[in-house]
Amino acid sequence: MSVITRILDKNVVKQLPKRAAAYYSNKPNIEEDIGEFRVLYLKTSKAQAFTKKKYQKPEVLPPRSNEMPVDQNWGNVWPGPRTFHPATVPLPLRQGYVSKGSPPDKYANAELMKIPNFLHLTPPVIERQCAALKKFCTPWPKALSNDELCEKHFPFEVISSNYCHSSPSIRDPMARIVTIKFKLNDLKFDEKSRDKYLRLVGDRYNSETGYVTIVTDRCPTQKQNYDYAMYLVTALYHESWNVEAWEELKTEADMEKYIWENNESKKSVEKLFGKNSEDIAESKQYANAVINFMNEGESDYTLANYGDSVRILLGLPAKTNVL
Amino acid sequence: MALVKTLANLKSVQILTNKLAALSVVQQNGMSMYPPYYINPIFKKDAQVELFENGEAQKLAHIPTKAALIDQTCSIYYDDDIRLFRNYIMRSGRKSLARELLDKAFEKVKRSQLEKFHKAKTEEDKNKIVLDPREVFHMAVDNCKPVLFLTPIKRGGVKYQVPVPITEKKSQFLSMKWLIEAATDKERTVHFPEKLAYELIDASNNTGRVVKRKQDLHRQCEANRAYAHYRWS
Amino acid sequence: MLKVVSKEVLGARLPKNIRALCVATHSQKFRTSEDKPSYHSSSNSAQYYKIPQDIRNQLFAHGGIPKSYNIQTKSFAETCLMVREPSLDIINCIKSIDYSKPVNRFVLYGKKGSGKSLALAHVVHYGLETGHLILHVPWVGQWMRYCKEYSNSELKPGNVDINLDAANWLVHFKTQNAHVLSNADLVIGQDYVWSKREKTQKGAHILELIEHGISRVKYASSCVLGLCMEIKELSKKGKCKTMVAIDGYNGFFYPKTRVYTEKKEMVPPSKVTVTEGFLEVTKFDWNNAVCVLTVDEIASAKEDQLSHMPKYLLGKEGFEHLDPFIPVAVNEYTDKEFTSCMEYYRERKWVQPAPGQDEELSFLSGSNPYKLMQICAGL
Amino acid sequence: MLRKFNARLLQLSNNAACTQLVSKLPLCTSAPIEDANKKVVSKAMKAYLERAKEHDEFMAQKNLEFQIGKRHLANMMGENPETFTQEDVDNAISYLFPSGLFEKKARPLMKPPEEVFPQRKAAEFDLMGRPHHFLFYTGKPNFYKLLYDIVERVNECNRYEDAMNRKSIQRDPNLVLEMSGYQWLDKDALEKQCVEGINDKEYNNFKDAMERLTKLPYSYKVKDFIMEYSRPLMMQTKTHDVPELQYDKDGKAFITTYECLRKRARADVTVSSPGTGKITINGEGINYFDDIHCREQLLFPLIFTNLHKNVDVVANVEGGGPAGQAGAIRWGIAWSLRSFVDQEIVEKMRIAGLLTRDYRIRERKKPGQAGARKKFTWKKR
Amino acid sequence: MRTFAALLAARGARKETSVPYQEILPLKLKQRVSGKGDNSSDVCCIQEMSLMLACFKLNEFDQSLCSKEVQNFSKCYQGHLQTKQKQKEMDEKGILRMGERNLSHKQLNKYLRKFPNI
Repeated sequence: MSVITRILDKNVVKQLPKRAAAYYSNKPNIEEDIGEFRVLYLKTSKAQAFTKKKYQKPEVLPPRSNEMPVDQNWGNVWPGPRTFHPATVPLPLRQGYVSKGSPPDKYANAELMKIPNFLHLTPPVIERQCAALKKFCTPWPKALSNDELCEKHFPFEVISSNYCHSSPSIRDPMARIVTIKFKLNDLKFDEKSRDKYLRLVGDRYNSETGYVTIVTDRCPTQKQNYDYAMYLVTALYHESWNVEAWEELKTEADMEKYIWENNESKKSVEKLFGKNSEDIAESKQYANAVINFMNEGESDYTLANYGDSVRILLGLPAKTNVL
Repeated sequence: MALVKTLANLKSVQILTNKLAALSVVQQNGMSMYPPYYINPIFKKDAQVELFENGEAQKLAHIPTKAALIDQTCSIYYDDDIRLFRNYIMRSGRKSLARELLDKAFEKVKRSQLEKFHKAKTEEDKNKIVLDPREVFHMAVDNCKPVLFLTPIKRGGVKYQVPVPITEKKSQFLSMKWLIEAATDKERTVHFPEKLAYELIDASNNTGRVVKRKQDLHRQCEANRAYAHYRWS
Repeated sequence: MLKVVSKEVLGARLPKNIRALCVATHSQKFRTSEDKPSYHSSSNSAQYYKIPQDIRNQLFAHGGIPKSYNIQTKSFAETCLMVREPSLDIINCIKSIDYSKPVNRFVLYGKKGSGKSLALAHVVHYGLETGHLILHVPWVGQWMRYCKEYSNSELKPGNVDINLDAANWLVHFKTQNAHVLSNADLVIGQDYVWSKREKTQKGAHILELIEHGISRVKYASSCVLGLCMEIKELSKKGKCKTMVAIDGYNGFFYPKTRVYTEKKEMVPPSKVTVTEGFLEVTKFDWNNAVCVLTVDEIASAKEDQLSHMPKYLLGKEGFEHLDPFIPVAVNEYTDKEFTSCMEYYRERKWVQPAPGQDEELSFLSGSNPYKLMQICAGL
Repeated sequence: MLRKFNARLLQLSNNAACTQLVSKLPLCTSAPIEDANKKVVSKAMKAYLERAKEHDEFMAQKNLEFQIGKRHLANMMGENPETFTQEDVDNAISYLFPSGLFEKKARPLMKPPEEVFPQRKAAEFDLMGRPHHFLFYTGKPNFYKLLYDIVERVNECNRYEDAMNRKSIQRDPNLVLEMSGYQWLDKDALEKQCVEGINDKEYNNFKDAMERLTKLPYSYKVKDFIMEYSRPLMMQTKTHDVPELQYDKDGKAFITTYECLRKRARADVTVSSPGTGKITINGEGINYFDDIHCREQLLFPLIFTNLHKNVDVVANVEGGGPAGQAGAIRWGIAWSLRSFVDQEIVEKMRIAGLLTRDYRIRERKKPGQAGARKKFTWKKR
Repeated sequence: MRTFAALLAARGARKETSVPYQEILPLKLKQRVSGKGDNSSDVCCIQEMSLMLACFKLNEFDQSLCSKEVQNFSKCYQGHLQTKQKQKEMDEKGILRMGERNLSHKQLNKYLRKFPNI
C-alpha cells in the first residue's frame, strides 16, 4: 500500500498545482466576450493596402440526375451512343480498385469514360425501335420455307453491306464491296470447259463446298461493282466454252490427271505380254489400280492395291497374311 | 536412399512454410521460378509406395510440388546417378549428345563384357562377368570414391596440404569427375565413348588410371597425416 | 463414367530370381532350328533362324548385312535372322514363279530401319539354297554417294568408272557364286576388247571375265557391265537361274551423286558405267530370273528423305523402268515379332531382364527394329 | 506520463482495494461520476460522437442515393423496381458497362453502401472517457487480448497435463491435433478480425504463440480456439477441377486439353479410351521425336498411371524445340489422364510432379553482360 | 640552471586534479557479445583416420582390405556432421538449455538480455 501512495505522491500530488492551472485556463475568457477592441492604425503599411482577392469557385449546378423522376423515359434522356457522363446517369456507380477504402465514385472517374457503354440500348429502347421498324417489313414468302428451296430458286447469292451511322459522311468505303456466291454445279459445263473454268477461277472455287465466290471492290460504288461482277460471271462462263488453238498442244506432262492409255505403263504391259492390252484379261483392273495410284498419290492403301493387281496380272500368289 | 531425401525435403518444407509469411518481396530461393515452399517431385514408383505406406504422403497433400525435370521419369531404366553422370558429361547444354555418348559407352562396355563372357570356358567364370553396363558403372563409381582429400591450409605463412574427411556427395562427384577426365584425356583417334567404356571396365575391376588416382590421393594423405589436426572447417 | 483403375501395378516389384524364372519359362519359341529358308513357312514367322557360319562367309563376307547388324552378330557370337512376313512373302512368290515367263520384280520398301536389308539377306540366302546365280549388290549408295575412286571411262567416252568399288563387287560376286561358277556351261557370248593387247575371247568361261576385272582394276567397271549382259544372255538361254538382289536400288535414279568427272562436275547415275548393267538386268525383257530390290531413303541425300514410298524414291523414270513391279512393305515389328526379338536379346544376354521392360521399349522404339536395337544397346 | 500512470493503475485495478482510491481522485479533466447527469462528457467522447453522427448521416445519404439509383436502373432495364434484386443490379451493370478488365474488383459496380464503405470501430470508452477494455492503453487491445488468450490456453493445457501426470494417466496417442492441412490466419485477415493494424513483428509473435500452443501434448483440448485462428489449406489436387469425360460418336471417352505450354512450345492433347497405346503427334507416330529422352517424357505419365496400353493420344504441337514440345505433350497427357484415373492416383501424379506446369523459360540476355548471368571478362583497360 | 627550472615551471608538470576526466563511453560492459570468435576448431575423427591410413599403408592402399576401418571412419564423420548440424540449428534459434557449457554468441546474448549486469 505504501508503494502506491508513494507513486501517487510522486506523480499526482506534486503536479496538482499545474493541473489546476490547466483546468482553469480552459474556462472561457471574460474579456473576449465583450468583443474585439478596435485598433487605430496611424501608419498605413503596404500589406494592409493590398488585400488579395479570394478566388471564388464558379458555382457548379447540382447534377441533372437529381431532378430525374424514377419513372422517366430513359430513351429520351440518352437517345444515342455517347461517352459516359456522371451527371446524366442517375446511378451511384463506382469503378476502380484501391487496396484500402472504397472504390472511386462516378464523378471525375476517367475509367468509366474509357469503357464502352450500352446506355442507349437498354431493353425497353430496343423493343421500341423494333416496333417502329416493323411496319416497314414485309412477310417472308411462304414458298421459300427452307434453305434448299431458297437455294433452288435463287442460286445466285449477292452479298453487300450498307452502313448507317453518325459519322460526318454518310458513305462508308466498305459499302462498295459486292460478293457473289453460287454453286459451280448450277452452271452447265462439259468436262473440258469445266476444267478451263476452274483454271480461270483459280482459288475462288472452294472444292470442299463446291461454291464459287467472286468479290468485286475495284469500282467506287456498289452499283458499278455489282455490274462488274455480273460481267465477270458471264464472261467467265463463255470464255470457258471457247477453245483456243494453243490448247491442242497440251502434252502428257501438262495433264492434271494420269491417263493410263497414254502412258508408259500400258506400253510396258503390252510388251510384257506381247499382245494388245485389250486382249489381256487382267489389264483392266491393273489399269484402274495404276490410275488410282497415280491420281490419288502414294499411300499404303493405293500401293497395296497396286501390288495386289500386279500379282493378279502376273499370276503370282496373293499376299499371305501371316499371323 | 530416396526416402531419406524425401524426409529431408519434408523438414525443409516445414521450415519454409513457417517462414513463408515473413517473406515479403525478395524470394529466398535465389532465382528459382518456384516459390520457396515447393517441394521436389517424388516420381520413382517405389519411393512413392514407401511414401504412402508410412503416411508421409498425407502431409504432402497441401504442399505443391515442382514439375519433374525433362530427364526424370519413372521408367525402370531411370537412375539418379546415371542422370547425374550424364549431366557432368554434358557441355553447353547439349543433353542429347551427352546421352548418346554415355549410351555408346555403355554399349561398348556391354560388348566387351559379352566378348569376355563368350570366351569364358567354365560356367563359374561366366557368372563372374557382370554383363549389365549400369552395374559396371555403379561398381566403377564406387571403386573410385575417395575417403579423404587434401585441402590447403595456411598456418604461419606456410601452406600445408591437410587430409580432410570428405562428404558422400563430394566423394561421388570427384569419382565421376575423375572418370570423365580420364576419358577425355585421350588421343585424337580414339573416341570418347570407347575410352570411357575402357575406363569404366577398368575401374569396376578396381584397376586402371582412376583407381590409381584415388590411391595416389590416399597415399598423399597418408604422407601428410601429421597435419591432420590443423583443420578447422 | 469410365474409370480405369490401376492400383496394384504401381507397386509391382519382382525379386530378381522370380524374374529370371519368368523369362526361362516362356522362351524357346523365338527360335527355329530350320535353317533352310525354303522350308520356312508362316508357322516360322517371327522366329529366328541361324545362318551357318560357312554360308555366312560365302554370302555376306563382303557386305550384305548392314554394318550395325554385323557388329551385333559379333557380340551375339552367331548370325541369326528373323523370319519375317515380307521375305516369306517373296520366297513364297518365287517358289511359284514360272521361269519361262518374263522376270518379276519385287520391290521392298519401308521406313528407315524397318529391316529391308535383312529381309533381302534372307531372300539371298534362299537364292543360294535353291542354286540361283546371285547378282547381289549390297548397297548402291556405297557406289553413288561414298565411292572410293572415280575416273573417266576409256571404253565408254562420257561415262565415269568407279573401278575400285566395281572390283570389290566382282570379288563379292565371285565368292557368293562359287557354287554356280564351277558350271562349265557359263561361257561368254561375245568378244570383249579391253585394249590393243588385252581382250577376252568369245566362248571363254565367265570366270575369266571376272578375274580380268579383279586383276585389271582399270577395266573393272566395264567388266561388271559385261558380266551383267552375259548373265542376262545366259539366263535367256537357260544356262542358269539368276536372282538379282539390289539394296538401295533407288540410288540408280537419284540425280544427286557424289561421283564427279575429272572437271569436278557432278555425274548423274545414268552416266556411271555400272548403272547401265544393273538397269539392264532389272528390265523384264528376259527370263529364268527373278529381281528382288529394295528402295531406301538413306540412298538419297538428307534433304530429300521426305517419304519412304517407292514412287517418290524411284521417281517417274525409275517407276516406269520397273512397272509393273510387286511392292512388298516391310513394316515395324508386330507384337509377336517384338516379343520374339526381346526374347532373343535376353537369351543372348544383350539386355538384362526386368519387369515391364517390353512394354516400355516397344513404346520408346515405336517397334522400329533398328531403333529398338539402338535403345537396347545402352541398357 | 499520465498515460503511463493510467496503465499502471489499470494493472492494479483488478485489485478490489484500489478501485475506491482511483475513483476518488480527480484525475481527468472530466467531472466525476456523480455529475454524469449534467451531460458533461469527455472531449474524446464528444469528438467520437461527432464523428459517429457525421458517419451515420453520410451512410443514410448514400443509402438513399443507392435506393433511388436502383429504381432508376430498374426503370432503364424495364423491370419492376419492387422486385429488382441485387443480382439483377449486377447483371444490369455488367450489361450496360461491359468492362474487360482482368481484375474483377476493378470493374464498374453498384453495391449497397454497407458493402462499399469500410466498417468503423465503435466507441471503446464510456461517456466519461474510461475505456471498456482493460488493454485499451496498449493501443491494440484486441490483438493483445488475443495473445493474452493464447497464454491462458497454454496455461490451461499445462495444468491439465500436470493433473494427468499426477494421476499418471497416459495420453491417448491418437488424440493429436493434426495441423498439417491448416494455415494460420494471414495478416490481413487477422487485421480485419481485430479491426487493428498489425505489423510484421506482431504477426510473427502471434504465429509463434499459436505454434507453441499447438505443440503442447494436450492442445487438442483447445481445438476450437485454434481452429478459429486457422484456415484449412486447399488440397493441392483440388485446386483444379477434374473435367468430366466426353464421349464421341463411337462411345469412346475422350478429353482434350488445350494450351499445354512448356518453354516456347504449345500443344493440344487429346487422350481417348479405350485405346491401344497409339500415339499420334502432328500426324506422325512416336517417330516424331528422334531423341529417346523426348520419347521417355511422353511415356512418363502413361506408364506412371499404367494406362499406356489402354489409351490413345493425339497431340498437335507447334513452336519450340523437341524438349519443349515433349514437355508440353507430357503435361497435356498427364492433365487429361486425371479424368481417367481415381483421386488417389491423381494425388500420386501430383507428387510425382506431373501435374505442375513447368513455368521455367529461357532467361533473357542482359545488356552490358555476355549472357543472362555471365559477365564480360574484366579488363583493366 | 635557472633557465631550466624556469622552463620546467613554464611547461608545468600538471597536477592530476587539474585535468578533468571526461567519460566518453559509459564505464561499464556492454550487454552483448559479438559473434566474431565463435569459429571453433573442426578437428574430428583423428584417431579413426590414422587407423585407416595405417591400414592403407599396410595393404598397399587396397581399400577393400580395410573396409572395416573405412567404415568406422566414415561413420565417425557422419556422426560428427550430424552433431554439427544439430548444434548449428540450436545456435541459430538461440535456445537455452540448462547446464550447457559452451555457449554460442546468440545464446550468450539471450542470457545477457535476461540477466543484464547493472
